[in-house]
Amino acid sequence: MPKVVTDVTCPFCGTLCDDLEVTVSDDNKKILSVRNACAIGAEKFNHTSLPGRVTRPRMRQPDGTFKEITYDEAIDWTANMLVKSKKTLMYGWASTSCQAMSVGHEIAEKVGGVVDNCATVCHGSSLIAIQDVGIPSCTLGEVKNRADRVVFWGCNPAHAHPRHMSRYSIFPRGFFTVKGHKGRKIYCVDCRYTDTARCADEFIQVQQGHDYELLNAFRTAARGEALPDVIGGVPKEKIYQVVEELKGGRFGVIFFGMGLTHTLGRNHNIDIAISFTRDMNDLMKFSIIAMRGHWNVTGSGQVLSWQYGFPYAVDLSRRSKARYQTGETTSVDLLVRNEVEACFNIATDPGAHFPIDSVISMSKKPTVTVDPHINMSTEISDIHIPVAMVGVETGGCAYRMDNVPIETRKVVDAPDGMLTDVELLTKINTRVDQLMGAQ
Amino acid sequence: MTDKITLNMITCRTIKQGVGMEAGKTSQKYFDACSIIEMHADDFKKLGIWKNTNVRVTSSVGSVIVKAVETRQDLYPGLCHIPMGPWANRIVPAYTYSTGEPCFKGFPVNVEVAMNEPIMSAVNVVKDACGLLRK
Amino acid sequence: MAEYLIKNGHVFDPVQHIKGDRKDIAVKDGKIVETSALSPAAKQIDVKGKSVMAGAMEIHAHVAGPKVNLGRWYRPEDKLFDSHKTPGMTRIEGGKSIPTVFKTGYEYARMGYTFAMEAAMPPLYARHVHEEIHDTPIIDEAALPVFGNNWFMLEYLKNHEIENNAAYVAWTLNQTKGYGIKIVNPGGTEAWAWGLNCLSVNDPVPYFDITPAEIITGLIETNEYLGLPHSIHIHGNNLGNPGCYQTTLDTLKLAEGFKAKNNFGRKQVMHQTHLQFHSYGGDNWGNFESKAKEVMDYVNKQDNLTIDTGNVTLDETTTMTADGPFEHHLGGLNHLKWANVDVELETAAGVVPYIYSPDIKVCAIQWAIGLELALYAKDPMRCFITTDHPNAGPFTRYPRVIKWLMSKKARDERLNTFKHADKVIAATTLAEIDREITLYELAAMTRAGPAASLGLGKDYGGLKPGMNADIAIYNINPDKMPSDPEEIEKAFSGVAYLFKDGKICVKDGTVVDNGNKRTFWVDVKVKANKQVAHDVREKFLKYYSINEANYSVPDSYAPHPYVIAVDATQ
Amino acid sequence: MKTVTLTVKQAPDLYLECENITPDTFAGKKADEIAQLPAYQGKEDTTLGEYFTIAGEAGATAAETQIILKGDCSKMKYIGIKMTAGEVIVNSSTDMYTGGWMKGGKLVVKGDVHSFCGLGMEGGEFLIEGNAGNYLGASYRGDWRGMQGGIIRVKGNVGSDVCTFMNGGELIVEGNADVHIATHAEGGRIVIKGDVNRRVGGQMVKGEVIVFGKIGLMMPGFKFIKDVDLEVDGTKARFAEYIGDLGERHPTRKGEPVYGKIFLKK
Repeated sequence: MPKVVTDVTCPFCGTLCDDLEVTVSDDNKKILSVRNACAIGAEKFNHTSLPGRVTRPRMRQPDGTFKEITYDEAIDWTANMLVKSKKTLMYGWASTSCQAMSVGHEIAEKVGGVVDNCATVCHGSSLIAIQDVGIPSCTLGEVKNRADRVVFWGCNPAHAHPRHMSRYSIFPRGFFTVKGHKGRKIYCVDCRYTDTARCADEFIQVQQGHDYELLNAFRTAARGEALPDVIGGVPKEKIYQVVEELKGGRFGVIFFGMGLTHTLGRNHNIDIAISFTRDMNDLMKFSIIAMRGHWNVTGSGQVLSWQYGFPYAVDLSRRSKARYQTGETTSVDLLVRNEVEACFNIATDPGAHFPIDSVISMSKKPTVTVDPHINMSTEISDIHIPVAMVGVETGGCAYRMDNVPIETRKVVDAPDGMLTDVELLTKINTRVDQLMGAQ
Repeated sequence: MTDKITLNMITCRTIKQGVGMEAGKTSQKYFDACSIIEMHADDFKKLGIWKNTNVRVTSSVGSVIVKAVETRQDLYPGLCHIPMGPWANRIVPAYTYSTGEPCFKGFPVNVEVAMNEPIMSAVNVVKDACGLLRK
Repeated sequence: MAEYLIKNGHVFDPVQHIKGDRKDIAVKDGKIVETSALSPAAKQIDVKGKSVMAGAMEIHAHVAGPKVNLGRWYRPEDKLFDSHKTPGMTRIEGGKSIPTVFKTGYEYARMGYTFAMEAAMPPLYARHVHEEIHDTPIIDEAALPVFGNNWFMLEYLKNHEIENNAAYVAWTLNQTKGYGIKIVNPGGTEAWAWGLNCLSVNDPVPYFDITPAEIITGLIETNEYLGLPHSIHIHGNNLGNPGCYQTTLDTLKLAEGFKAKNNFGRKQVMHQTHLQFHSYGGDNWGNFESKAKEVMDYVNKQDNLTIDTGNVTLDETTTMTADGPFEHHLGGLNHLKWANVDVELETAAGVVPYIYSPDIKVCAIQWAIGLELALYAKDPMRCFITTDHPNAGPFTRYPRVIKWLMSKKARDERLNTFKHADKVIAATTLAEIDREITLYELAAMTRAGPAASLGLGKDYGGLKPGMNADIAIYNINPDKMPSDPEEIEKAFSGVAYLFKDGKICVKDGTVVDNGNKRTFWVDVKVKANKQVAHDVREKFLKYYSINEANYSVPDSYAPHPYVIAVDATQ
Repeated sequence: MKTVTLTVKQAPDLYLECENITPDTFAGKKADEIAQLPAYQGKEDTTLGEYFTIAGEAGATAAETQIILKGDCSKMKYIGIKMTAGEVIVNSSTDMYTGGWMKGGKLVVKGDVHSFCGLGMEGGEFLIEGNAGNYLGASYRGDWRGMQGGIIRVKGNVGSDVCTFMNGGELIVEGNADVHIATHAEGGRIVIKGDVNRRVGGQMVKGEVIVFGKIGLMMPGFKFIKDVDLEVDGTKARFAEYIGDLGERHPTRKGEPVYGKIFLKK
């Protein structure tokens, strides 16, 4: 008799939808169907039962092929690598539970690791900006219940956060927003006419790489100062018009994404967007929210912060102190500068998502990748250790893009004999203790 | 009409890329979603090619063969897009301006026709660059 | 479990009215016992010439949760050159004004603290608060959910539905593993969701058509209806503004006529927190002055009130509060980075770094006010020492605050060397106060008092046989009080011994055991209430951004709970 | 003044953390004591003696101590950090944090310096004969206290984010600069003899930026006021004066708002 698991949290993006209904076979082994999820979320749940899943650790052979090894062999090899290396990049963490992160940090503190998460190539710029100028923000429920001016700047939820617009930002009816979409004015600022732009009342096409100038113009216009005729491809009349319309609202919100974090200026683009938001709070209520990508990258930032005080790129290599400097202790810089001796990847795929020069650097170092599935990183690693999928085959805490903590649920059993991240890391930690005790 | 044009490259998420990623990095879905370059119709004309033609995209750090396609998410002429993934990252400069964040969006690339050159699989794009590909 | 006989120490215990007499303390199975109950195997520890007190209890600090952590990570500069690890069993510690969880636990323990109350838990973020509490070593902790701007409460109290409000509070305490009722800027924070505020107890709350006064009295009634261990714990309206002491008196007066009803020995119905921020006179920063005397005169004669001080320590620190509009105001004054988070249906929070400079008149006056409050307190069992960590200064400065309170010489030295000493002296009464807090009074202000106010007086805050064996032993000899005040600060910075649940966790200022930290929370039983159950379901369906089933904090987040059961069904 | 000479004997596998190479730490020490000073490479705790041959001895105080570094120091971090007096001369390039939080004395690097050099500098003189990386004279992440005082001179080019959150002191760049100059500045003076890419004075509250070459694109928040004649670093010339950032808050002096200024050579 198949059973339905309700209130399931989706382990894909930072929207962390928690209303999924998953039907599983009575033996708890197979997912039969998924309701309420977006196309990507559904695919993630279906992935568990795809053929050809690797269920045991594999070690790369001299001829480039992989040979199955036992978990114990993999754990021993990994522990030895960590203990030997003077400085190890321990990257990823965005697709695992906060509980697993804690164990990982304990290991890093012993072996002198640099713990970095996906923010480093995603919203790291946003975190830097917040460190420079703070951030007036709110939970997504506030947007649903109050927002009447919504700006999507350099983000494309229609593709990256598919249910964001229906759950929080454009369509839902809330306590003070009974008219739903009709009661809101939606703006989209982007260099492309994205599918999100299609949902907006107003599309402002900015020349790629000119967001900083355009936001500076928004701030200048908000203070009633003069502007040049065209800024970043946008005529000044349009800027004055939009600023006035925004001021006409009661509760405004800016959602921004990698269109700002990845382009020229990086953190400065967000910094000035936050400064604009701060300005607007002298006139009305205004918030700004980063569209965080991985479902638990925010959680990694939270755990690192309460344990060490920094949200990512935490350098524990001295073992006596925690340090942080983006541009120095961030993964891409560490790899390109060859400032680490070994790499430990977990719950993300730098091989696919890092620029090639840093991937090449990684491929030349002892590397272990922990991931439920084969990916680009596993293929350039010395060892691939498969684990149960967090949020599907095991539970744990996760943090939404607005930092709201939500529990992910176990809906099916992992293939027989597979370890969870927590179990694996705990075993590696124990082995590290043995090896270091022996020294 | 010319055999090589210089464009401004951005690499972004797409829903197909997301679905493909969850279907598996070695899946056909992922290959189809990410081994492409989206360009404006005018740039197709400039290059004198039809859509779905293979092109070589070259940046300061390397080059990659992808399939040129049109997109409903309109770009302006001179702007092009490869969905984030191994093909895009084969040409993304790693320079971070000391922020940790590489140049994923906004770097110059040359695009030239490569009609008969094959597109590598995701794994091979990476292995090839790392010198791990056994030819 | 090990037995100990702590011999020859000078014991200070308001619970038993012991004022420094030489007395032996016996410890067995985590409890304090009669010396006769010890077996011959008991370890003997001679603490001759030292002072023995119960473990200190922090009644109000921001040590765990979303805004604390935001303060941590958005201030990397707070850790610059301030991250270290002491060899041994401890983890890396860091953070000057907002220590990491590891440093938080260790520092409290080194100073002789065994309990800390997280002062503001947004229910929606309860899981986060408990994750941090879980990772904080040694000390016991609890957290107060904020209710003063909560939509359920606003709607129930608008119609004076105490029973429904009580059922909702009980449900929330249970869902969030919370300890009691915290109120921050009642109504003002909901107003802030529209960029507005409530600056007096009579300003109407936008849309909800209720006043702060009605919220406060309604929550007092709710609290006593349920008979919770702690009274309502309030940070009132109009915090931090010149002339705010009037609003403070208006707020305190609301407690008149209410009697405490509970089975925990608690006598008060209202705890007014960080009173320093609420005791300002004048009507601008120019004529800003102390009204500590006026406020304490009222507190002294109203014995259904307790207060804590919120002492300014004159450091660079990080302010953080659920008083969203205040932080916006502060960010406008010092132009430093302003962070704000509005939390759907419940509350908000703001964070802004702040430098209390001895060269700035207002900061120096704030420093004096905090000390005046404690020195004017007639009943040390109703006045507790805090820094509203990290708002008025980091809790790690308690030894310094204690030095100023115990030594007129020390505080006069400080007072007279301010850049604007004359103006500061003119705007305060500190210079005229000769009182020096005694070790016995200190034990009341930091142990027995807070314990009683939290309804924990039966087991905590004293050294009576049967009580929990949380014991702090300091290198300070009441018979030979040091002439150099710095010696006082030194003595309270690192205990000679800290016993937690009968285990030695700190010895000579060094952490030797991570103890077995526990999470305190209050489990209230109320009559089944269909109305509230319906309202909860409806608000989650329509207005919350997460499902009701994903709201509660699972038991795994508090693996070592100390659950206080309250039966309010009668 | 006494001189200590450090000659690199082996290059570190990774990067060497040399926060102890400052006149303040060396003061009063003999060569063998200096050789015992800790240096770090990841979790490897080592000593300066492992990586340098050390000759000569330090003076009694920092002010009486001169340090000369020979050999390739391009993988050495933190040289001259927090120095308050004395002299450090590096005959090669150096890595990150060179001269960070410097308070006094003189620091000369004959080659290039990497990023985060002169971070939060409070005083003293810092001369870079080659090029400088990013965040020169800026603040540490999250801090609003960038360069406070002292002078930095760069003979070559500088990278991006130069003097972010600058509050005082002076930076002179004889070559070109990349993006984001004087962002969030609330004081201080920056002179750039060459060209600047873009984004000069974004979110600037107070302070001066003087550019001899071209600015790729002027921020929309800056407004032309008038032409002025100035003498800058020995050159007399006519400059166009701009005020801004008009999108940013500004303090007032005697009721008049105070702006950041850009002077662009005509």
